[in-house]
Amino acid sequence: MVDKYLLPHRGEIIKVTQETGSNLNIKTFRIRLLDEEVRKKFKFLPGQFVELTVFGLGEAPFGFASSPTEEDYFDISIKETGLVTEAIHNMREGDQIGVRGPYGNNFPFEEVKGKNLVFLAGGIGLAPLRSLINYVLDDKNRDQYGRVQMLLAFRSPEDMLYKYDFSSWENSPNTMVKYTIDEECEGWVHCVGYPHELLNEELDLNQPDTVYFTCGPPIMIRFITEELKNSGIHPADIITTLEMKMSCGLGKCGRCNIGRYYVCKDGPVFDLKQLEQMPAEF
Amino acid sequence: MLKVIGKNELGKLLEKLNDKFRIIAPVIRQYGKKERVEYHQVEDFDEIFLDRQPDTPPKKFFLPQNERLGEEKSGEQVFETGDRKTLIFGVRSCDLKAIDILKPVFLDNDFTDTYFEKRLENTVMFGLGCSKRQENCFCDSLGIDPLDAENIPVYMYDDGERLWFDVRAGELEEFFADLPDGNSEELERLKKDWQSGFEDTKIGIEVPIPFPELVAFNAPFWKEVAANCLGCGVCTYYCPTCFCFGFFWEKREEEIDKWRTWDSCMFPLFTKHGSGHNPRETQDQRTRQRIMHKFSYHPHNFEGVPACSACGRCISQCPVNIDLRVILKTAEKHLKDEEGVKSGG
Amino acid sequence: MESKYSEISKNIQEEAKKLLSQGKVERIIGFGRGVFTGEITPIFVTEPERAEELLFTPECDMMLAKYLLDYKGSKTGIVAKPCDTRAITVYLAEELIKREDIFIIGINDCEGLEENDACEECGVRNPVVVDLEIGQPREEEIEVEIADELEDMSPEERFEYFQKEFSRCIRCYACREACFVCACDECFVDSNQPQWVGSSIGKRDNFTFHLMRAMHMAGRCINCGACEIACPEGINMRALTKHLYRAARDVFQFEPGLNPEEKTLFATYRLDDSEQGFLD
Amino acid sequence: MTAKEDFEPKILAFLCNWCSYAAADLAGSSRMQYPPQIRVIRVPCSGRIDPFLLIRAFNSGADGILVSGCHPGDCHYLDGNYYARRRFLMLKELMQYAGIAEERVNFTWCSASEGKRFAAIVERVVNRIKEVGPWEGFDGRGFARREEEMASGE
Repeated sequence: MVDKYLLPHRGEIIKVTQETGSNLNIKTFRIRLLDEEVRKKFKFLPGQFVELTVFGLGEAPFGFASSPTEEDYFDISIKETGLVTEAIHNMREGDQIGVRGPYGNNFPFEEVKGKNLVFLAGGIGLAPLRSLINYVLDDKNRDQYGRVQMLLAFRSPEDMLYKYDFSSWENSPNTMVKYTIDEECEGWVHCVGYPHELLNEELDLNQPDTVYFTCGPPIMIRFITEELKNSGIHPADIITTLEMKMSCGLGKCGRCNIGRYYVCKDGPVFDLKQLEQMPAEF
Repeated sequence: MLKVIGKNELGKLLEKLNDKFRIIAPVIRQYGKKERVEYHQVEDFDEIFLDRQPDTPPKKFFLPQNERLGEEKSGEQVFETGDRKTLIFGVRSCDLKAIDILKPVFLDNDFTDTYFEKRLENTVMFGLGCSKRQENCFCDSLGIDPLDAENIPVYMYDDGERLWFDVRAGELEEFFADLPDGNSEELERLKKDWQSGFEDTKIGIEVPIPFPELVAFNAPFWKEVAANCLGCGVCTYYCPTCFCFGFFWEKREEEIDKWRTWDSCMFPLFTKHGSGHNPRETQDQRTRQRIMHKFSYHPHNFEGVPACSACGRCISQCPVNIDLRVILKTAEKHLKDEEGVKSGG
Repeated sequence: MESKYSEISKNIQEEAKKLLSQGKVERIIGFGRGVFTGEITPIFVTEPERAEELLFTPECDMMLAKYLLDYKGSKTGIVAKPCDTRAITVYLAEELIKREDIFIIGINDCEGLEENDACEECGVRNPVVVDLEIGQPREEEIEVEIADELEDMSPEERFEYFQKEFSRCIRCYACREACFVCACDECFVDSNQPQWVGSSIGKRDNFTFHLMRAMHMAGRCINCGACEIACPEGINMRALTKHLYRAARDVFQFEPGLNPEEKTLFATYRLDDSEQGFLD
Repeated sequence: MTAKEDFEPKILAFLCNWCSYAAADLAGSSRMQYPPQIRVIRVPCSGRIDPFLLIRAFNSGADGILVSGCHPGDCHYLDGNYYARRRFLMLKELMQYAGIAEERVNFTWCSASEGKRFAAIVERVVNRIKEVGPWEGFDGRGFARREEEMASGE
């Protein structure tokens, strides 16, 4: 955290990747902080988020989509939904953007060393997980983790993100990647159906010492966590990140307050055990 | 040191203080038919009105409703604290407590709110004891002493004719040195009198604080207590402890100012996502959030201290006269029953 | 006086008890008194035993009609002042509620409320729509004038006056919430695409907010005064809506809330409508 | 007075697609001269114009507005302008009562063939607004100026 209380640092967009387009408009922005000092001090962890500012218009929170092992810049994937996201989508390489953060807690990547990992992602929910996936699969870190399984769900083949990462994920040692889409379509050779229906079939849920990371639309998270629990997995081993309207990022402004937690400060990463003890307001 | 002066001599004392401080005090303002007591900067000290609790809390001097944070592109922060220190005169125990409640929120170790911090450093408050219960207050039921407060340089008492000054800060003694000494035994007798007035009217709130989170959250009474809530933000904007905020931006020429402005959990927009989903869709959910935050979530995080100083303004100002005391009593009944069930089986 | 109101209250209680125990309504929206405050507060009575809590006094200055919107589709009784029945009439005209869903216990011969200045400008002293009347209706018409206390001011003076009034606004939206007209699913204030008005309390946004609010009230506002009473800051925002009420009455011979069959001002037109002030 | 006449007002003109916009077009293609200070917003019908848009124009710094639709009876959508007429009259009442100079709020009708009339109307509106001078905003502080005392507790 580089402190510049409530005001952003300036960053530059150095690369824009159009991820999807036909149904949902998702782009990935590679951002580099302008000031060298700030850039050096800016250290984030998988699962954390950042507030991006469109100057004069507004700001919005986004999870990091790249691994901290890639230094000097970070990636943010953004779906076009509202005022701020629309304005960011109109930005090009070389445009400036405000950056505030990093904020929030992180995925327990230290604690899960030595364990097997399962990643269950739906749509743009893959973005925050990509940060952790790339961290875990990085050559420097790969041997510190056990088997990695992934089930990546998308609405349709056109809605797939990070296609350029897939081959390196698939080729990583002791790693299995499965893809699924909602409905059968021509030329598709992978699974079809909602991820929670495929869990038992497609993944090996019986291996011991496994931690599950899931992120996606709220409804998907709900079904998946239910399914996992039914399969006898301990709630503390199911980890997700919450989506709440976050604004200040410091646990003060009150928007993201659920129970005693402020999602922006105490979260956004929670395990199911914690979620079960929270008022159901997300 | 204990000093006492006739109320008509207050002007002289404030003249002296005025050199060093920007003096804010409660004054009467008439708006149409509405007579209000508000904190304002005073030049004419005869205007000062201490006979009842001001309608607005002094929160705005620490967290202004609109506060410019700075220029966004350059990232330059702006602090508008003025040349002199601010002296807020005649702040009652509830409002003093309220500022104490805000402190750990804004001065936490992770993210110290520099704006709040600077305003706090730049402000001195003179406390004022309540010689009688105010319109809808119940501070004594939440363990706040209406006749004293901690960490206050000067605490005052008003016996109708005279003002007593309990001066506790050495650096302010110079202003009081020439004033006549007060008889502490006499003051004790007066305080005892006033105290007994409070005891006679104490409502006593025996609700467990913090409320047990899930039990209270899932309790059935929220719909009932919020049935007549209109959904305006009066209770939160008049609350001395409510601190939720939002941002807005102002363009001027090439520069862009970032501002902070109060926001309220009572408004539907507060939690509405960009996607249209709103985790707190209905007014009873939002009322629940307001009360739960004050009496469950906040005390869970901050050593059991509720985010309420029982000043009663949310009750007095509510357009439909919703009564926080009734809500607390309802919660008390329910949460006690619940505990009875749990422990007694 | 005292006895008149206790009589009314007694009548309301008796009728409410009957309606509830006969199952004719599921609940009755009425006025009660706060336990600690002793002040009037809206209450919702569902059991006949609690009918005694209902009362009516000259302090009952909240508009209860708005609560009807919370109970669409279930039979609800309401203790209604004549102004409440006008509000209900507007709702009926705009098809926001169904006539068969509500049971109106109307109070006849309303003498106005203590705190509400608007009552002095109100000529409607008996309910406009009613199912059950409390008290005897007032027979003779009453002459009232909707005063314009800013009449003598120049436009510049009025501008300054409103600037000053609105500069005190803290945007708590009590005026909006207390107003029965404000029944939109999403208020223009809460919209961010487009953002009609900024959320700051700067003079500019405040003035804009109040102009937009007044414009939105035009042809619906019945000049009941609820906004003014609800405002904790004592802002005279009613001056604007009142002016539009007068204008609609004088220019279009339209007064809202008197006839449920009549369309609201902006939902209709006449071929010969005035074009006063248009450039020819 | 000279200062007032010197100023170049910013005027937002809301023109309906079928009549008034066509009139503006005609005025242009027939090389009629009219003052350049209007910024035209084409709308499908005068009935489409939410009065909020007009209030918002003043919030954003327009010195005045001009709204023009088809003549009553000629609306492309039959009666859009009849509905609009009531709204505009009420808006005019409101703005006038709130103390905004009536010269800033202008409504008229203009058919597709009235290019000449359109040019004349614009000229008239520009003169009217020049007469009352720049709009200083609801806060009376003008636009694009630093808003220093906007808030602070006192």
